[in-house]
Amino acid sequence: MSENKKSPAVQEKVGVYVCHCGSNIAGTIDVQEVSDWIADNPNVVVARNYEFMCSSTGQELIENDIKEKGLTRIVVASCSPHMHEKTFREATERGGLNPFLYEMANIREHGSWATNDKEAATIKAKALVNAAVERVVHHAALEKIPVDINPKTLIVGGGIAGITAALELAEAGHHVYLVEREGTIGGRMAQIDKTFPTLDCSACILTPKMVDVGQNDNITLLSYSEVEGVEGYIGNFNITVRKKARCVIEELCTSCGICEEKCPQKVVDEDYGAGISYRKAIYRSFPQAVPGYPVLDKENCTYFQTGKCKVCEKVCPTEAIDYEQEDQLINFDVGNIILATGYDLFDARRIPQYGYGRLANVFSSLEFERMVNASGPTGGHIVLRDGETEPKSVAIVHCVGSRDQNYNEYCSKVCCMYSLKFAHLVHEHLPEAEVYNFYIDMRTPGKGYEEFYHRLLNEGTHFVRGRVAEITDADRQPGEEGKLIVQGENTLLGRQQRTPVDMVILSAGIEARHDAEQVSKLFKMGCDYDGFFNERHPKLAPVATMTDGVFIAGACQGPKDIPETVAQGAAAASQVAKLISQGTVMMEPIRASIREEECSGCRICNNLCPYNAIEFDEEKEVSRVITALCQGCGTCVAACPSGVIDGAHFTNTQVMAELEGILWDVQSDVSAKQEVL
Amino acid sequence: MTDNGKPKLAMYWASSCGGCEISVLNIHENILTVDEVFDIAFFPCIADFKVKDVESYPDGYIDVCLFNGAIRNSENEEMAHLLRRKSKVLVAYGSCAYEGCIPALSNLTTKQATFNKVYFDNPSIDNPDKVLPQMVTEVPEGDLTLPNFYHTVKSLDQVVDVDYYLPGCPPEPPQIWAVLQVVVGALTEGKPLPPAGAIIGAGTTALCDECTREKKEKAIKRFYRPYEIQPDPDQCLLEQGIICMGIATRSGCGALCPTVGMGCRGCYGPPDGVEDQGAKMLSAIASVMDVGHESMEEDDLEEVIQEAMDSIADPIGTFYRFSMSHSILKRVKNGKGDA
Amino acid sequence: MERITIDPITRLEGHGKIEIFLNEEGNVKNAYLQIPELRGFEQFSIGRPAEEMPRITNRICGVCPEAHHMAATKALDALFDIEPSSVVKKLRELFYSSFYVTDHTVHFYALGGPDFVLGPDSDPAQRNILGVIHKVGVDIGKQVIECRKRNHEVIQMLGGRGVHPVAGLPGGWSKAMTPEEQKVILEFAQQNVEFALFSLKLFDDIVLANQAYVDLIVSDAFTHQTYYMGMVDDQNQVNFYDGMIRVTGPNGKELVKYHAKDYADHIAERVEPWSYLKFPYLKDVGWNGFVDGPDSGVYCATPLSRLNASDGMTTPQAQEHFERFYETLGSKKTNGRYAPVHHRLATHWARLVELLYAAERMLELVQDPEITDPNVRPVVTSTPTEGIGCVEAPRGTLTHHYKTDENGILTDVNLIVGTTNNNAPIAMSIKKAAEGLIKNGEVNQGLLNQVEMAFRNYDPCMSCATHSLPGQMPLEIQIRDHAGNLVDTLSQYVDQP
Amino acid sequence: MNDQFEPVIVGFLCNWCSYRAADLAGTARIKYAPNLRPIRVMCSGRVDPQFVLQALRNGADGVLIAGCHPGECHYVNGNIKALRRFSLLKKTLEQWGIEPERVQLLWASASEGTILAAAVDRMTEEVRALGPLRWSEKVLGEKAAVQAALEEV
Repeated sequence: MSENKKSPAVQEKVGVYVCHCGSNIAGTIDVQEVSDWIADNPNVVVARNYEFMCSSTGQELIENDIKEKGLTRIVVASCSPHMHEKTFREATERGGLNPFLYEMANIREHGSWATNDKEAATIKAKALVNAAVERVVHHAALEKIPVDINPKTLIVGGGIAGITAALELAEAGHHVYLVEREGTIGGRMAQIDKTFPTLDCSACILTPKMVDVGQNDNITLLSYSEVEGVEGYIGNFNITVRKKARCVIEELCTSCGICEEKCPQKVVDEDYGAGISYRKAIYRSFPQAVPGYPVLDKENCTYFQTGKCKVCEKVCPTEAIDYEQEDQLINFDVGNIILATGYDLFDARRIPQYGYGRLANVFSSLEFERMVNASGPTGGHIVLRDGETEPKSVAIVHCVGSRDQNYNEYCSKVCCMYSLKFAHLVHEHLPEAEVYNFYIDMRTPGKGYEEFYHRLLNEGTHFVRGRVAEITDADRQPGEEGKLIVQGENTLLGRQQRTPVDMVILSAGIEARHDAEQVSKLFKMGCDYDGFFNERHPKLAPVATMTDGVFIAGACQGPKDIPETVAQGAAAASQVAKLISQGTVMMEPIRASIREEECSGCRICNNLCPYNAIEFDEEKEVSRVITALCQGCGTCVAACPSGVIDGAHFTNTQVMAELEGILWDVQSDVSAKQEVL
Repeated sequence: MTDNGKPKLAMYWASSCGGCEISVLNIHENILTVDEVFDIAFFPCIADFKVKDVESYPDGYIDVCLFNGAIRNSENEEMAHLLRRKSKVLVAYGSCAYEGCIPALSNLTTKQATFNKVYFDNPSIDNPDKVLPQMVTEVPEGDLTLPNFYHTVKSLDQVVDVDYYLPGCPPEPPQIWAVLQVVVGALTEGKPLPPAGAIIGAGTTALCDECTREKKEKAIKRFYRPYEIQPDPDQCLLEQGIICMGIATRSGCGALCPTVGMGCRGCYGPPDGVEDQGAKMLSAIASVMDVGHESMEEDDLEEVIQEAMDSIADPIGTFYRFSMSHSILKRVKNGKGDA
Repeated sequence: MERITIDPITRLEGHGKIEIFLNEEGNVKNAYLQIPELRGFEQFSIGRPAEEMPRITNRICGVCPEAHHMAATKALDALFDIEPSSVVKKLRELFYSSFYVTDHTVHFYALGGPDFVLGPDSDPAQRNILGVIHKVGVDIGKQVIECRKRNHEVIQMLGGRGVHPVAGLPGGWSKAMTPEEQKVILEFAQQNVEFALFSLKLFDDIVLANQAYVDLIVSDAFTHQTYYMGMVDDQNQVNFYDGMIRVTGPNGKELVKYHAKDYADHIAERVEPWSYLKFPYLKDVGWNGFVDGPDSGVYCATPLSRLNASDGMTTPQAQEHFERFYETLGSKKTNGRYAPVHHRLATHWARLVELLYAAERMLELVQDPEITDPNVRPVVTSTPTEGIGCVEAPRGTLTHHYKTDENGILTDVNLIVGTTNNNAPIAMSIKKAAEGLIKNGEVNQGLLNQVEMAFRNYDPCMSCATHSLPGQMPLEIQIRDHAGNLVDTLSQYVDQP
Repeated sequence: MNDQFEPVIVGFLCNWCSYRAADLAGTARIKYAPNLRPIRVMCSGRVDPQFVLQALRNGADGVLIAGCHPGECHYVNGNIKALRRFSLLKKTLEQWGIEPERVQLLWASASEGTILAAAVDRMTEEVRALGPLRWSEKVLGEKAAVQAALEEV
């Protein structure tokens, strides 16, 4: 019969334990009064109050009463369930009861600590305790749900975070599918010349790891690929990946590079080359690319555009070129997923007054990274757009797009440090040049970071404190002709300042990937305001997400430098390794379930579930909950117009009973029959 | 009265429209069978017993009483008590007795407002002396009395205990006939009756179970009044933005209204799992309205959602069209229903 | 003073209660008809979307929900200022005609019939539908049931539901008629015509062939000279679905002919403290209390009234019987119109003439070439304001009047329901019948049924409650002495049916 | 307590944000009106309108539904469904004749103890100003009927 209508008050033997918590509770609430009062509730057989219920003696009270008085339900009135629910569930279990036959009344955080009015606090405490008693009577014994874990893992993103995680797991002997959108792994780190503060060569430390990935038998590397489908749940995900056609037969390609060399079509390299260098129509982003075989860029390939050319086919010694090649859909199962999708760089064009894209010699940080890189277009020489003139003065502007109400309020965390690195590199390459760093606050938390800052102070960098208002080529006074004038307030001197320079570098901030939201939908997890993926807990679960079996690592969760990113990659890997070694996980039984025989198949609930945990059985024309996918939010329970979805541990009956109990003092004595005149 | 051993049947109407009696007539030739099997003990439609006769019966004399109509005034309530006393099995027959039905829409307004509208404030009234009907009127020849018109319309089970509920406005003849056969089976062959308090002559699931329209996942941008669009003849009306109470309504009628392109209004009451039909209908359709996204600014979010909800013309009068008396709140705080 | 209470308490919902007061000599001093029922649709409909009214107001009456459904739907046409297409009008009228057939059939055979078929003085235990069946034969009873059955089938087919239809929309109808349905309905319509002719024949054989009945019909106890109201087409011929409202006087002259939207200029309603039901009268004449004659605004809206107010019927066979009706009752024809018949009991006969008209009309419409046109649900974009819808319900002219805000939410509702029109005449008829029968405190058994007949010929539908199958107002008269002690009880009830 | 009217407000607090906000308010010893009686639900999306009506029916003078800010729901968008329902519920409550101040929706993240406390104080005063609701006596009870009778002309 109706799950809503209150079931006849089943006679249960409830034990109620009111905690003093020293004076934390007892100082405000008359605990004696409360326990005496609740003792009169027909379902209550024992009501005690005790100094510290969470103490071992307190817990033993519960265990003994269950054994000796045959209690069937337990209520503890103490602190927040987020504090001690686990504690008392375990005590209940030790006593021999199912842990879910227990309910907590939060009379400390929500009671004694929230008011000084003792009388009111005591009335409220009675309400909360009574509510817990009325509720617990309707509790059902619940068992946690075991789920087997498939030992394979999907890692999305081949940057340093993904690479680290992949190697950690692979070296532990677990199979990994590493999916990378671009033609090669390496990510942002591969674009960087030197890393702060140690200034060791980025490529030198990254490429060995890339090679390891390429060679590890436990890693299936799917480059130039994107995840298209994610079905299933922790331990049992089914993944569909689109392997885009690169028009190169990987089995045949020897990565000799002749095709790339002979290809007549030059293309501006917008991605890896930050738009200041060229590549061919068939290319590898950089010589050390992993995998080594190139990608044919159809938009720019002469053959695909005009039907003529086919040079690459002709020159390929192993006939590895295949113009007819088509996208492949690859399907496989994994038990866990690590997302390491990285970040986008803030596009400085969005700040017109900084003139990027309009004033030739305003450079983005990435452009500069590529320029100073020995393997970059200028072979590491720092020159103006004309490609030859060396700047005599360089301004480096911090916080471009960061810490700014108009763009991103947050601090991108790495800009100060790489700006200092830039300053250092300018000094190194152009000892004569003047370098100005325009900063708001200098943020250098991290091992050796502050020291690096001091090093720069000694290298003669001019540090100007204040946000740059405008960068212009409109000269007003002598010495400004032909220069870029960086204008802004020097907050230390407290005056407006115009600084004429030859070159400006904008230290752009870090932003979430433009498609982060679609990705989060695909993997059924949440994004925060700024589009970065939500971690399960900001302190205690930084790489887990609300979706069991899905983890995040690196800058996709928020701005990070390389060390943190690597740490998270490893952390995510160890979380996954833990699950793999457990073999199975026990999931909270707080889940929804549909009474199929009563389901009308109206399909209201079908697309309410953010985890796609509700499927529709076309045969029977009823909806069904995939228990392991369900996270227990209860949205479908509240929505079901037939009331045939039960939310375990939060059933309508339980909540309605709680309501009845919590309003004990304002319930009307007018019975339904006499009430309506 | 003589007793020929046949089971005693009574059917009575309180505040109703007579449609329930018509629904019984609409079992057509089967009405003759009913006349054979049962001994009519009280049935304004078929026999001429009077309340006096009923009063003279011993308690529990009537085997089955089909009580239809809501409790609108003091006389309705007196009759409910009398028939409860005299009947072994009392059935709340039809939506009025079960849950208030259309008469209970009166709980959206007040007795005062009703009198005011009917007797003072309407285009054709001629009542210069502001005369109102009185419970007792002294005419030259003596006193004339009228029953007390209640402030709030009640369902039968709000004044007496009810054994079974037979929903529908009115119940559909095939269902009635099915129920009568069960009763006959129980009375003549001792077959078991349904458990006390059961809802009989209807399904347990929601109407969609019976509706032949094609149902997909629901994502509704806005709602339309039935005259604003020409609905697709085969697709679920709700999905097309036409309010249909089918999702929150007990099956049993055969989805008659949706079949002719009109949304269900819920006359069979809520399905088993639901206490308050209106609240559940509200919850369901609000949930599937495809407006507002978590990435929006909070103010814009509230605005677009409110806008979409405003496309629902009269939530309370639609969602509680038949179930007002059985709703959790039962009536509006004085006179706000027409707000 | 003695007091007689005729309280068909078994008709609680909207039932009529009759109080008769006798003077010292035991003659009738006064009689009151009380309607102790009110449901307040006019008030609780406010705030509802106007388009819901066809589905709300049909709950006023479960016996003639089709009438309310139709009046409400027509009010929506006016409210949204949209003229229904001809196919929509035809579909609605076809639906409505089928309803008329079943409704008039039930009344004649179940309510009015027994009085004549079995006679006013026959054993009350027999004087019901079953008695009729025994008297005229089971197969006829089956025919009556069949007639109801097939027409309710049509009502469900076209209206969506057998009771409380739902298909009405502003300017439209939610469901078109399929060719398959047309075939079925055609057959039904033919059967209806045969059945109507058969019923008229039956009336001839059993009633008109019996001089006693004819005398009773024309007797003074059952005669009132009042105004008559009915809906007529542009030829002044009877129409149930649409037309102008025509009112003719006791002398047969047309008092006024107005468009339904002007009803408030011609009709006003009185309130009496001893009844929940209001008493309408003709403004053009004025209210002079419960009296008849040309100076009293009391009017009557029944099958008899509709015939009296019209010049004839549009269908051939119905027209024949129309003429026969007046000729037989000795009405003179002057410049194209018959003088009105004032004998209330003739209403039963008039009802059968209407039955035939409805059946013939149904047959015409179902054969109409465009009747199966699927385009019956127009999209309405106009802004609603105010609308009045009117049809002839079997029990009298039915008027729905709505006002809304620009969103079509009702702000004002007024309803003048069929039977309400006849509230005053019914009270008068009862009093007259009582006066004619109660002499010097002597109350005989015949009084009961004859007072009842005075009541019943109106086929009163106070919420249709008195519209019962065997058609008996279960009456009881308690005679009390001055002290109010019960000295005698007369009841027409018997212990077993 | 003194004799001023103390409204009873039922609060449906989501497990992840607003319930923790209330925990935080307590931990931070922020004092606020003791009139709120919290009920924990996993998500504001679990709040069935039947709960709200039942709370009012059972004698509550007000109901507060509190959840995570849009975009921060731990179940992605349960709070959006809560908002949708609340918007329609608001329309309906107006028709029930229940003042909007009596049923309110609040976004409070786990870190917004002060915001939650302030909202409870504010709502308590608003409901206090409206006076008791106490549905079964004042609307359905005999008093109500007598009141209605008195209103008659």
